[in-house]
Amino acid sequence: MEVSWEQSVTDSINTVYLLFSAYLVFVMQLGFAMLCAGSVRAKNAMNIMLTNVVDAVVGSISYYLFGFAFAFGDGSNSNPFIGTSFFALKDIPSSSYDYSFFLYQWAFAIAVAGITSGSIAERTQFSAYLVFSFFLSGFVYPIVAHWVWSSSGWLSPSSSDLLFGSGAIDFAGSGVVHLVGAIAGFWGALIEGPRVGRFDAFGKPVPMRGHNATLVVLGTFLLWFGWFGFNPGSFDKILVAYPNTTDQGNWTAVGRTAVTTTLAGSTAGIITLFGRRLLVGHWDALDVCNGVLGGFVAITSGCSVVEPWAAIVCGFFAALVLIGFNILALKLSFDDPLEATQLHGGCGAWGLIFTGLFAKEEFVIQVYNSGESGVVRPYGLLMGGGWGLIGAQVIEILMILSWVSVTMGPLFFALHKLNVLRIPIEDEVAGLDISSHGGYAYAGHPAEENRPRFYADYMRMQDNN
Amino acid sequence: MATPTCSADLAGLLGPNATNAADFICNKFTDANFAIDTTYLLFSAYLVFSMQLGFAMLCAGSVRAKNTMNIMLTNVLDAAAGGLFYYLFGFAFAFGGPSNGFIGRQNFALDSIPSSSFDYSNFLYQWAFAIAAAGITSGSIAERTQFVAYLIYSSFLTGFVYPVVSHWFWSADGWASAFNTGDLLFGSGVIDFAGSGVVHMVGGIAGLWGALIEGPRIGRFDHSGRSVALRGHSASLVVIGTFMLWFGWYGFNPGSFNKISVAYASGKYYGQWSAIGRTAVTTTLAGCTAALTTLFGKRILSGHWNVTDVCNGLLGGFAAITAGCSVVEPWAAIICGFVAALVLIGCNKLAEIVKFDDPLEAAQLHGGCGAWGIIFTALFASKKYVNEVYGADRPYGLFMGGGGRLLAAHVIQILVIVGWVSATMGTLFYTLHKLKLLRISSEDEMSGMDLTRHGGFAYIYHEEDDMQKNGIQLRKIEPSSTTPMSV
Amino acid sequence: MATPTCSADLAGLLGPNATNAADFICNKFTDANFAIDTTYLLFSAYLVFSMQLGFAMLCAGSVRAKNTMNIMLTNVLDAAAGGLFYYLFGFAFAFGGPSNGFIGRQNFALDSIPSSSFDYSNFLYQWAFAIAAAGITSGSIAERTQFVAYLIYSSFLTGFVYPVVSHWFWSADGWASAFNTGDLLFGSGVIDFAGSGVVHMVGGIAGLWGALIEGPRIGRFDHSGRSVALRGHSASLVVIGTFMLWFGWYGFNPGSFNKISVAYASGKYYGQWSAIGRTAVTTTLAGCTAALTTLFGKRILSGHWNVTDVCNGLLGGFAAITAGCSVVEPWAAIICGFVAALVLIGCNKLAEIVKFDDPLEAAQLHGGCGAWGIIFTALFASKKYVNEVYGADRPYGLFMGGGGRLLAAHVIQILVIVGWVSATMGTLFYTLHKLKLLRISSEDEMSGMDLTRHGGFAYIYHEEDDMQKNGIQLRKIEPSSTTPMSV
Repeated sequence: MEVSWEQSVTDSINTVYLLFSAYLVFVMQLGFAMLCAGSVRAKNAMNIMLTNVVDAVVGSISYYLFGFAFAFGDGSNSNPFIGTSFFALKDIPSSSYDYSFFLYQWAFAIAVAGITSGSIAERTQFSAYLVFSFFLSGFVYPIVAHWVWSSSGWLSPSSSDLLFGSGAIDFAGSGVVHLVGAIAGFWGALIEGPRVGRFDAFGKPVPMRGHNATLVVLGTFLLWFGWFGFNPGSFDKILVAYPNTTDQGNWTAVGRTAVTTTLAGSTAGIITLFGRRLLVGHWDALDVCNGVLGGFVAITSGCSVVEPWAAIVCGFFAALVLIGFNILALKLSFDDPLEATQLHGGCGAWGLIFTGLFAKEEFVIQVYNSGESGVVRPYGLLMGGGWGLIGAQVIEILMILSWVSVTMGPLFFALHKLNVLRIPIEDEVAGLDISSHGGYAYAGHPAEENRPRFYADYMRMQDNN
Repeated sequence: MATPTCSADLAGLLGPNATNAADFICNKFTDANFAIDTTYLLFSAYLVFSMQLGFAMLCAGSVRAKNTMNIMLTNVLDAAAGGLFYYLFGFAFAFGGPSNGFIGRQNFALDSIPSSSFDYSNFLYQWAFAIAAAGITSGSIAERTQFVAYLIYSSFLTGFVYPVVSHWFWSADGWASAFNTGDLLFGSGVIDFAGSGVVHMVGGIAGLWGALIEGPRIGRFDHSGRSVALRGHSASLVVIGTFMLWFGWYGFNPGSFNKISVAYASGKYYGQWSAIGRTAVTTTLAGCTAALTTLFGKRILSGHWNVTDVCNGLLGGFAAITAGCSVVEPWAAIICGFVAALVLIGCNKLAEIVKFDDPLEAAQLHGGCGAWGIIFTALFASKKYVNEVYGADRPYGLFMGGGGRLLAAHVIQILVIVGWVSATMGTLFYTLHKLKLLRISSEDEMSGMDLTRHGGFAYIYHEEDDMQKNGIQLRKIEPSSTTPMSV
Repeated sequence: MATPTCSADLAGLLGPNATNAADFICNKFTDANFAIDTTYLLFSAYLVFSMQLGFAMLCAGSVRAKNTMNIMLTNVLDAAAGGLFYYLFGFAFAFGGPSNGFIGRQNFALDSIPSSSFDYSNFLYQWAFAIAAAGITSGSIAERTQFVAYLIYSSFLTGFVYPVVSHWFWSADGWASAFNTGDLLFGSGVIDFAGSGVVHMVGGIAGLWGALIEGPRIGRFDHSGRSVALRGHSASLVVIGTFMLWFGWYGFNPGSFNKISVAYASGKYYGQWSAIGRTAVTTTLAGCTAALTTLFGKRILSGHWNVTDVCNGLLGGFAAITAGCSVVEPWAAIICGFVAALVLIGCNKLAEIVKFDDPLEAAQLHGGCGAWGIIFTALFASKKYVNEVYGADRPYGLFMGGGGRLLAAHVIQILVIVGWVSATMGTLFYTLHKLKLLRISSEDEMSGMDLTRHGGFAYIYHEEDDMQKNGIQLRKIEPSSTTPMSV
């Protein structure tokens, strides 16, 4: 009686917590859509929003059919590289995974493709987009998730034999989610080359501002809102009491995670504000938005195992990393309309290093051994926890870099060779909305005579010339 | 949550002289369960409420800029007026028991709430549903309806028509309700879990009559009868709206369980919490399949990838799965979504042929897909899940070998809803039409209701616009109205 | 949640040799309760945070296009800077106990948190409140304030002024707090449940001084002194903002209970969960009534149905009910909303007469309706609910027969808040004004701050704009800049 009551209450509390966290993470998809839509030019708004809707849609089908199985299908015959059971949710719910867990992981999977779609915005054929989105969220991402998050993954901090006795601590996915999405975007943007007119004849960068800053801010706030599900939600369970503490348990750690997340993002936003003020001389809202997101990306890996003050350090450097990478990208005339590569890649990598430096022993044991006494784990280097953790973190970065490069790189290159990657130049100038999406996103914005207003007009123009 | 049995059982285990201890412990259990269930229900209600924002943005983006203020005002008022009317008598009509099978008659103005059966959180949750129904209808008659007419039908719908339907199918006294303790319709009752029929079909049919009686917008079909697309003014708002609705649907479908801490077999990892997770999964899959089907279907039909169509397809899938979300397998949800997309495309083609103009396709989407969803449930409801959710030994899906009684009940449901809503809302709209209160004058329609009724346009990107109000400004706000395309 | 008593009682019931069993069982209860309460509090905090998005969109939509970037930046910074300052000392000033009645002085930078009284989730929840206060003020001084001035007052408000007020009325040490374990003000303490005074009046009064010292925007009142409406550039954004605020208010008011698993009488269906549901209902009803009243009131006054007015009315109703949401009956909430709408309309008329220009009506809305809400609570607080929420034998509403002591305490609260905020923020704004740091130059104001301070306008709907960057193109971004009005 006693036990069964405890079971049902525990399960229902944890499910409530996990489900609503999953819903919050899902909101991030809306955030991405608005962020992207606002950051591109009006003539491509429909295209980018469609890609974001299709992320969620394609992602859910592929993740249901095999993505979840690749990532967490560590049934009887589990191997450290790839999962092999639970295809199409067969045998779910099991004692280890319930439907709510699948929903939560699905919300993560669709976020990855959302990151990449930003990097290759405004110049990619929609069919190419469909291909890579399916491949990324259905295969490339789940494999990485299996390595780091599944109990049988070879990098996982909760597996039986830990890498360097530690395993990589990537709590909510600075590497698994953000770095993966960013590297994929990097290859895409690199192979496609910059947008027409992004760099003038002398290679000087020409700013291309998005068409609607309000949408960018809307998107940023929604992402912030969703991040409260992304980071604290990754505990999966809230009703886990820590032994030999009074009144403490996962509920404490969950709250702390939300606080570190907030502080990192806030610090990064403020640093970016003043940094950009010094560099460009005006207060730019869009830079602040990117800064805030950079801070979140960086803290995502360590949010559960660092002190709040460390989160401020994390955010501070994340802002500098972001600014640095953006300058670098301009020097190399690398064009990423949403700075997704710099933001999710650079700050994501920094976040993994940061965790290796600042993870606190007590918190690590609480999170990964639910606070058992007598457990010894490596923790942050600067906290005196030795090299085991930072080593594992570096390994994770390198592995993600190479794995995504060898999978997504060739894919984009193949698409490029088949001429299905980039749109023809006249379509790019005219805008994707008119050429492939049947009209502009905004009816009733000032119409120039030389400009088609509907798909039919566009076809007529195409025939004329 | 079975308190008496709990303390009885526990007393049995603890020994004869521990009855008080047993009571003490079991009361603690009950308290915790109440807290969990209320937390769950309240946050679900908040999510459902956020669908109102979704409707507002979807409508705003799908109409022309000159009518944005009007449509958004109607959506805000749905929520506001709905709150008052549903508080005063809507909830009483719907759930006020004990009552007859047709309409409830207790708990007016939340009298004697909280009771053992209903708490404030239940009211809040049901209110969020009620305003959703009115939100659906306002889309169908957008851009050409007088505001007064809107106020009248909206209060009538939320205050009377919808509550009566929900009483039939959801309250314990309803004549077709699956929770009916007395005699179940065909020994089965209608399984309309979250309201494909109760909410979406009601809203859709009401919109159908409204749009039918008003006739199409000026310029929607040219003199030769060819249909002319009057595109909405902002796809971004449509996408915001769609995602917010998707977000809210996670409160709409899984939330309809009302309680989460219900163990199906004591001490197992499998319980109502799993069923709730499964409901969220089926919802997601149905919507996604429908969206993909629409994406490719429209690509084939119209030759381009259209985001607004995909959004509508997505919502169609959701509207369809709503009835059966809790009692079907995930793979069945994929079938549901696929057919829903085809139904939607078909209904839209049909609407064009019969020159029926619904600016948001609300009648086709919520009416058509809602009806399909009800049928789908009767076909694919799985035995295991029906027993878990609704109690043992019920008829279940035809294709799952459960016989035709569920299907019969569901056909009855569709007919009854169509009949009831037509009889009430149809008459209402017709009367308003006869009283010349329904449709605005063609001049107002040409120049846009925002200017003529709502004191100005929704957008001002020009400095001088708010200085004078005249014809020149019309072109500034809506430049497309100078082009033949959209007039 | 009283753990020791739990195990003591249970041991008593189970017999002498069952102490360990009792402890074991009760610890399980405690863990479950912690988990439930934290889940509830955290998600409420997230909802309150989403109000920041609401403020941003509301502000953005209510200003002219040329100042959108500026106002949105201020809203993002409210959240960001607020997070840092509230972490470093704001929370310590507000809740750091043990301390004196005026200001807290423990827990700087979350030192020694979690403690038995505060967990991280409490901090997060309070942070979300703090940034809301700053968000209110930024609306009042929109479109004409230097960004530096904004940075200064914002950090001062979130870091010092607001925390001190919240310490007075919410912390266990506050001299006017209803939780004060020592001597209660008038034996009652102030019942400002979710902060009509602490949050809304503080923000509103601060905005009042800012807007007063800066003076109206250029062109707001013409030379003959007639008021000229400077309408916001996008009603859609206003509606988004309003709905997001409404959504967030469900975290703001019901969330202020902090704990949900508190049984008023163990084993009954009625407990804190019901009170929380009731709070959500009263909140909804007050807002809805205020919205409807404003709709018809404005229709009579101005002759058209205006959506932005309805949105403001709605928010006014929420701001008013915030103080009493947990201790009044639903029917009283309707009265509250009705009067709040009249208060708002009155304040707006007054503001026009005295030529006070507040682009978002924030001072009128949050100041005026907030003050009314405090009075309202003192009039209608019901005995039963006050005892349940704040403990037995408290004075309650005057009209409910509870005597005048509560009213006296609340009048004191209003005076004290007005005095404190005026003394601090008023002085601050005046100093900034004297230092020429407050208001931007009239050229900047004419051409819009986005162009002069934030590197470009928020909207680009023209193709060639992003091709070149030069003087000609500036005119293209903002067509109005070809007209003398805005150059």
